[in-house]
Amino acid sequence: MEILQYIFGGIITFLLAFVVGMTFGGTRRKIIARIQNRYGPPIYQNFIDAFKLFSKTSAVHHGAMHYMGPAFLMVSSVVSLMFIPILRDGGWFPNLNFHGDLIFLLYMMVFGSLGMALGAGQTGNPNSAIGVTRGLAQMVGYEIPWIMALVAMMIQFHTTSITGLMDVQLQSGTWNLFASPFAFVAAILASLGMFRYAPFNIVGAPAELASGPASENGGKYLFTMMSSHSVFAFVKLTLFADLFLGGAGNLVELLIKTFLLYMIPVLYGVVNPRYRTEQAVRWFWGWPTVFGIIAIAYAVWST
Amino acid sequence: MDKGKRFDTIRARIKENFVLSQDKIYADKNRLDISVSKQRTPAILFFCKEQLGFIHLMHVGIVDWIEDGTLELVFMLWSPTEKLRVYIRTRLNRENPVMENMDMIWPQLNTYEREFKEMYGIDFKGLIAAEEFLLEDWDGPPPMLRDFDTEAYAQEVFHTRPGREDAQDVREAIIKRSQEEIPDFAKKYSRQ
Amino acid sequence: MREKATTLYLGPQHPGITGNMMVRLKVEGDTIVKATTEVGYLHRAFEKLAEKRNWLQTFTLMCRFCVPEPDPMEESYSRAVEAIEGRIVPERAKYIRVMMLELARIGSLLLWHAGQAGSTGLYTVGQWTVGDRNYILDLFEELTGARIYHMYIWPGGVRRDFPEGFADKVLKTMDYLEGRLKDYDNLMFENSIFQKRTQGVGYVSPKQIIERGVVGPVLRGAGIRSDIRIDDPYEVYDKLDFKIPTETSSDIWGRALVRREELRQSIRIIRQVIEKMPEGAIYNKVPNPQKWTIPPGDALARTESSRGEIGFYVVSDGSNKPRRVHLRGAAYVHAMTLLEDVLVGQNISDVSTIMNSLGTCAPEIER
Amino acid sequence: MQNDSRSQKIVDIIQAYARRHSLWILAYGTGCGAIEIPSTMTSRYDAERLGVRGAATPRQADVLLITGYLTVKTLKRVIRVYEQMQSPKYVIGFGSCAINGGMYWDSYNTIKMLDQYIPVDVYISGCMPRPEAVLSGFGKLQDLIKAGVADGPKRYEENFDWYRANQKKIIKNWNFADYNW
Repeated sequence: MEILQYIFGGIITFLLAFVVGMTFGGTRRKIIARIQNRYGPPIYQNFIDAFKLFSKTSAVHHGAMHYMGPAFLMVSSVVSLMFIPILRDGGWFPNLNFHGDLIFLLYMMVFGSLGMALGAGQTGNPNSAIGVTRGLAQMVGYEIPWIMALVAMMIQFHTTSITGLMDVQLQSGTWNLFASPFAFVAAILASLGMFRYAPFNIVGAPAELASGPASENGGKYLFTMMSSHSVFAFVKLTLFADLFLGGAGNLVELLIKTFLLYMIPVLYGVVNPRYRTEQAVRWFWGWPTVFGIIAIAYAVWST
Repeated sequence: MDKGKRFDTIRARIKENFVLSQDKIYADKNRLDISVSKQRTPAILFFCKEQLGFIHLMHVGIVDWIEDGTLELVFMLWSPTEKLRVYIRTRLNRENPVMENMDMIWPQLNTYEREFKEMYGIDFKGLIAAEEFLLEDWDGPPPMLRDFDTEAYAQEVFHTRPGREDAQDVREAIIKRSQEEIPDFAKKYSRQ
Repeated sequence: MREKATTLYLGPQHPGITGNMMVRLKVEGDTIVKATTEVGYLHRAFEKLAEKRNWLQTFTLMCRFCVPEPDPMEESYSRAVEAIEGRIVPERAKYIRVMMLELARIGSLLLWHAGQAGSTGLYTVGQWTVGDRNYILDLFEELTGARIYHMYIWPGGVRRDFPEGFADKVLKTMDYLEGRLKDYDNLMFENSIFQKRTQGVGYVSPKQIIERGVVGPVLRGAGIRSDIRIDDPYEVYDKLDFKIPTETSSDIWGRALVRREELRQSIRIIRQVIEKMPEGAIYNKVPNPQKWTIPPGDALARTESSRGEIGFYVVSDGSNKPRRVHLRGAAYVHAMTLLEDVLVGQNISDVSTIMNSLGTCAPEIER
Repeated sequence: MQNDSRSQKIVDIIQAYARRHSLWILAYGTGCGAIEIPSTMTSRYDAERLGVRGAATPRQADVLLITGYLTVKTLKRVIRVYEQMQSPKYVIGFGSCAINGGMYWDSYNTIKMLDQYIPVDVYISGCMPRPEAVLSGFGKLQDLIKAGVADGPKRYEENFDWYRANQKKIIKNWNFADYNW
């Protein structure tokens, strides 16, 4: 019976992530429109777009890897989702966590991009290929502060499990945001790159590369990419809420916390142009990495 | 110093070095017109650019004088320091237009030469550029020559939407088709 | 060790290209080793069609050469025709023309803000400026009846006088725009990332300037104070007080600053024009267009558009149709030989930014 | 399944709703009409509230806007782009020069009738069409999608030989991939 619970819970988790991710995306479009003096599309616009993309024909293909690219992306998103504790006490959301799942997650979050890289490479479109190399370069940039932040947390609290980190916050009564502020800053700065909004939207930069790795993907491929991006956004936001804001006791708390976290990259992105690739990497190896080093030093010092 | 005198000195300096077939100063239009043979054109352009300070090539005009059987090239130069214009005119034989490549004087001439080659069929000796500039897979005569009839070509090649025949009498056609009255204000423009 | 060069086709269908043209790039890694401009996607043979039209019919073709800023085209053609014919333009018409040209410059510069910021990924500026550009187009619409193609400045003067209360509306719009300029500064020019993206990129050397016939803001961005409005004044520009901004860095940033200041100067000019505008006739009437012949002759009229100098070479053979109308736009060199030169050694991220900065306008090349 | 046709009907209704409220236009300014597209997309007219937004590549786009005249050279690219787009796809002809050649009626390098070469769903007249006209054109396209008559790809497939013959008449050097979807 446990396995059935896991399966149903998994489906519910996925649906929740999909709906929340899509709605956040729609809200982002609305907010951006309002900043740009426009009325903006309805908040549910992303659902319409997704359904339309799903109902388009996808008659073109460029070989097996082209099919697999978006699928890799989706698998990576869903698997990461399964290892994130949605709520503090589980409820009907399954949680496949184990000791060391934070390290596993680090790998899992990269996996999708690598799969997409293979898929985009096969399309033969030079824009895709260049977009992929840019994406990997940028990943090298933001992974360093991100890993540093997580390592600092691991050192500080002697655990490599997400639930362990959440328990620490519950027991001590303070959020890790205050317990290890430098790790939080480093992680948030790295998250700007993870979300790939401006100034770090160098992968699919429209004025430079059409839409980068997605150039040859229309219809159902684009639908898969779009929904996996939405799910992945939810994964990242929930992970941040779990690690630094003490997790969430109920869904409303979760939505508020994740939405506030989501606004950081969104609002920073609206008013900024795009970096060049090497500028982006240099930026990540600047202050975010410095904060990461400080975070590790602070962690070592405080234990 | 007034413009007429400055033009006189410029003309004198050019005449020291070159034989001009014709020259005229239009002081009111702020310009000096010089006609030269096509063999001397590159040299005189170079002289004007390097010696007289006419460093800015404003425009290269080309006119098809089909009655005389010539193509006229007009190089319009501008001196930013003296704020004067010099027009250098040269005529090519329309039947077999050949000219020397001049894009080492001003590299921007390269674009002009490509265009003239395609549109007027002028053969610039030594021009290095892609074969096609504006037209793709064009197999007719150079289209900007005056004896190329664009309307006949368009009628022959393209589908035209029927309905343009009555364009001469739009109001009458509308009345016939829809029995609408011509509004009062429009009546005075009607052909009836 | 040399990497194998990839060919990258930027355009004609590409969100980053300025208009319908193509740049073929040979790329090694992220660096461009060779760039070739390919045009011809917009060749409509205007100059051929003009052979079949009479002088006034030709005038409706002329404004369609370059769509962001059609008024300098009308102005150049009209002035060339007037120069051949010796037609005198009433004083009030001259002031109205200057106002139109400056309004067109503002509209075009606002569009340039959108392009320059949008090519670096800052879309908010584009949304704001293009939105504000509508106020300029509203003025055009009230005065001429059309938003984009006005066909307003025609040989002999202008087509209509001001409607009632129009001057106040212009001044009010200028006040509004001046207030908005601070917002653009905050978002665009004071943004450190925008500065990083533009400074030192797209350098045009002094040698290229002479050889390629560079004009307009690109020339002024290289520190050369050159502007047709001052050098070869037309209409009433010699009676107006305005500055020609220059910068010395000769990169995208320098040109951006030049254009930023030009927007302010244009607002200043419009205020002066409204103030100084005399009463009187606006139009020196031409005869029946079918019978309107112009004596033989030729003229080149140059006008300073927001991209730089544009010249119309008009030749008349004494008939009621022009013998030859020949346009030379700024983009004729900027987008061809100069762009091909400047792009070499640049990063592919910057192609669109450089093209916007040089003011490439494909229809001007192809006509 | 028993009620297959009924469930299909529901799916069709949702599909038509999604398709008409999510029109992604291809970023290809083929002519001078492209100048009014920025105005249409920005604050005063804001087409995004109707679900209209730009798409960067043909594979992702639904609507091909032919903004004005098409020269022969561009026509070749437009056909190629149109064939790369995934159905359902729609074409909006924009401006009088797309309808009947407009002021370029005797030009040797522009086509006069767009619907001879690719199937057109909506024409917007004017030179330039104002942003209001563009929005109304999109509204018309939405109505056509709702009525189920915006079936460009079907018409293209059915009259494929006729379209190809017209295209080949103008485009002399024919080096296209086959249209097989």
